[in-house]
Amino acid sequence: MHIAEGVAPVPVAAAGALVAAVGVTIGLRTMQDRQIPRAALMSAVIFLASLVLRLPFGPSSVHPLLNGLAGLILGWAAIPVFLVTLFLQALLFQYGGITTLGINTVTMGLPAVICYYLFNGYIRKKGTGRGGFLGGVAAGVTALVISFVLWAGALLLCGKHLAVIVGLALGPHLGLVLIEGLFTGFAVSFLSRVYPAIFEVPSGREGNGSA
Amino acid sequence: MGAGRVLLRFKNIGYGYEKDRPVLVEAGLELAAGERVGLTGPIGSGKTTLLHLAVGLLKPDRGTIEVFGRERRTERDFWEVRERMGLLFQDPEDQLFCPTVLEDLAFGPLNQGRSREETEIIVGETLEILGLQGFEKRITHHLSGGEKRLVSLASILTMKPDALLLDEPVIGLDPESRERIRSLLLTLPQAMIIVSHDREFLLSVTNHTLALRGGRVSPAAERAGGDRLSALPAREGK
Amino acid sequence: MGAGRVLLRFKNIGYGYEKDRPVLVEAGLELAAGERVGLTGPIGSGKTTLLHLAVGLLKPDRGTIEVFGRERRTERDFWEVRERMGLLFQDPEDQLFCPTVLEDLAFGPLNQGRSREETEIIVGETLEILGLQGFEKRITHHLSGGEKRLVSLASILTMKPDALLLDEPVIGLDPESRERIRSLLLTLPQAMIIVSHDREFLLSVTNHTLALRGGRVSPAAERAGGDRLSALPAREGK
Amino acid sequence: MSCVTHYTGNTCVHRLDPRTRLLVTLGFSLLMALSNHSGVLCVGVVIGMMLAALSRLPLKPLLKRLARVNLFMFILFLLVPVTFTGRTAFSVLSIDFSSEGLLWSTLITLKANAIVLVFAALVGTVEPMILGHAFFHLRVPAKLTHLFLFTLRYLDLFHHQYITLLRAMKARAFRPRMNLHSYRSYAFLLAMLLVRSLERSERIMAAMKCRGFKGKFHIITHFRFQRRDLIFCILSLAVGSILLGAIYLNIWRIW
Repeated sequence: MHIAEGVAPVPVAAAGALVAAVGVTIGLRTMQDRQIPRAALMSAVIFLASLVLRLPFGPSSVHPLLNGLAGLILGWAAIPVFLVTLFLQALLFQYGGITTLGINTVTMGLPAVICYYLFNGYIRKKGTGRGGFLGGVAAGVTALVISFVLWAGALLLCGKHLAVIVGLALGPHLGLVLIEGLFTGFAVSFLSRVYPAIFEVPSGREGNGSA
Repeated sequence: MGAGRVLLRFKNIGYGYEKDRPVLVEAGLELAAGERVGLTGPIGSGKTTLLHLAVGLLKPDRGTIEVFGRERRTERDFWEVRERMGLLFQDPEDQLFCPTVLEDLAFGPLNQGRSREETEIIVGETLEILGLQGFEKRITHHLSGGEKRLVSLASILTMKPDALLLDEPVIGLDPESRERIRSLLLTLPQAMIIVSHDREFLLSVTNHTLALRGGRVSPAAERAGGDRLSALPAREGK
Repeated sequence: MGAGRVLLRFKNIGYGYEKDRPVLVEAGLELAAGERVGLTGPIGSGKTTLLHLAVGLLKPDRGTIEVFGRERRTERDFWEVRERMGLLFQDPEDQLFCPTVLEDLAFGPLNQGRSREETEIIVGETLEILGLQGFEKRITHHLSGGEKRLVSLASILTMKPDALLLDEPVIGLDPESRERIRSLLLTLPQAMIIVSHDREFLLSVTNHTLALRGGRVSPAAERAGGDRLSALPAREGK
Repeated sequence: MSCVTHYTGNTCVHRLDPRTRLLVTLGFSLLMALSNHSGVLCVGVVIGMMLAALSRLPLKPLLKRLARVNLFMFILFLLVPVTFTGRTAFSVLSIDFSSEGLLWSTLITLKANAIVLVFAALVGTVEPMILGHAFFHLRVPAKLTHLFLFTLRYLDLFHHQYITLLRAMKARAFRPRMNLHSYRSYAFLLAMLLVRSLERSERIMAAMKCRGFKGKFHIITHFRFQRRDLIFCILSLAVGSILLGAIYLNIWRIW
């Protein structure tokens, strides 16, 4: 779910870049130097998943977006992480592009942060039981839905006639919501049983990082 | 036990990860039912490669692979092979990926299409055989090194395989865990190929040892060397 | 070489990752200048833990740690220790985190407060000693396994440490790289503790070997056991 | 096997300073994004093709890259002219294709291809790690640069772990299907990688501490701005101004 190179007119691209810049700044503020390796290794895994993880879906396959999961683990740092991830995708595979980097970062990163505020606390409290799975499903679904809305909104700003594309994308994304939710649910259920500390999001203010 | 029908036969296998650097050149090997074959060789000589070829995780550049009486070429050919031949990875960390022991042990049987009830019975039985009763709910990631090795072995045994391929099953283990695995292997009925660079261990659990060197398999070269140990093979099949 | 002043002294060290399961119980150890101590023991016996305690990455539950003539307790106490005692991690991937070899080798000296010019000279010299001339611009993660190990050793040597703690320096290496590291270690003047479960290797590079078992360090237990190898110690210091 | 690749080579483009290449690419993309001028966009595509030829981009990967962009453009061509209200250019099966819609789709396609070509030729030819260094010298925030560099550093390692774990799953008769069991297994696989990556990040932090890290990164790299970079900059500025001029004066419009 990204906006391709060249599609966004300058005002839309600029607005996207501006919002992304604010998000990235906050994300970097909450991250101390000593927490960079942690965030980066997470971003490596998340990027890799978007690249090679292929979930069977009908005759074809889909890859999970994982921004709900990323938000739960990274908090605000998810925004700079998605900036890096999306830049790499543009650089290596031409998913998205540099003129739409800002918009795409917002589309992916903002839902992640929202999921962090909505579900991180719940998962830390109730993660070990069924709560982990349910919280994960909720995060996966919420993130995907918000991402879709942001994406559709941005696309409509790029041109009203692009509504067709949004309409066409709606169907498959209903299926995707289900898969993303299940996948995130299973992943969160694993993590809260095996390594609950992963959901303790370090923030610049309280972080002592004495790893 | 006696040499039964041939379960696995490699003929003139050639394989290289890179074009100009073949790891295996004309490698040949046979495993018959009831047999326990040890395989040694220096690091990088292709021991692990050979095991991965046997279950189709790698495809040979040359030569033929026959498993369970049929030649196997395509990915689809190997689906059946993988359901009947258990491969133990060298590093349990590469093999165990589920949160709990129960889930990891159930992974294979569920892939084979068994029902949940049946799977849980098999898991319980297997844990008992391995002396791991009550491990179902343990978090795999938190087990000790020796326990991980046992659980990864258990995760293969729950598939009730006809043959086992074991890659360095005792490397890095303390003497106690090592002895536990050794005596367990001696009680298992399956034919097996055991890769190890530990000659003493191999001699105590296998019928005969092969060596992989220069990309070829040659019989018993190692056995001639270790004179002190050559008295042991009589213990086989105990 | 002869036993010099004591660089590192562990007294009655107790440590556990979890409350009820101590890894180390009353562990004691000494390293004197010029000495090369080998340390063996099965997986999970606490070898790596001991090395990490020595540089303050872990803090002991009980006991005292004396390094370079002073008792060390706080994080700040260990800052000086870390600048003078080089720890080689078991997995070079953990140690080589910079994009290029030059940056990785310069990381330590720059943190020590050396100037860029001085650092570059040291890096050049170190690469030459290790036979890695011209490696400066190589991308770290594209190096081969053996090269990674050599570079991670180099990244410690550029800090010009007084003592070295080496965690499995030859594990997983091919015979050639292994021999290269072995002969390099023999030329280094630093006192060192080498952790390895490879007895032959330890015997060829260390003065004496200690074993870690049941959370305690006991001298030379291993050496007595392996009769075939007991003739070897004469080779040490070759 | 590496999943982090770039277009290697030793052409005059490869020898340019990465910083200049990055800045010129940014400027060029902005110019293309700004213009809805058919002539300028065509010139842009030609410049892109020239740079791609100059840096000898390997054809197959380049076509794959272009195909990914143009697949979307193809969909635009199919859909947008139908929904765009305006003069009818032609009809197929009594479906009207508006000429405004066709024009709009054409402009977007030209734009996208021009930017992608220049991006691939100028930035795609930089070793990604070196690109990180260039960011550093271009005052991209240090934390962001380090985030980028650390990510790159560990991608291949995790890719390798992923392949190994997936192999072990296959060896236990795992076959991906569209069912809960498959999704759960893949989710566990990913979560396992995340746990490993977190533990590794702690070991890396320990290794950094051991080498005297006290919370501040030092950087030791050099780029040399040479005469060829100066020439390239002047050339780019000249071409840029001419194109801007053409947009401003509204000349050279093709349609």
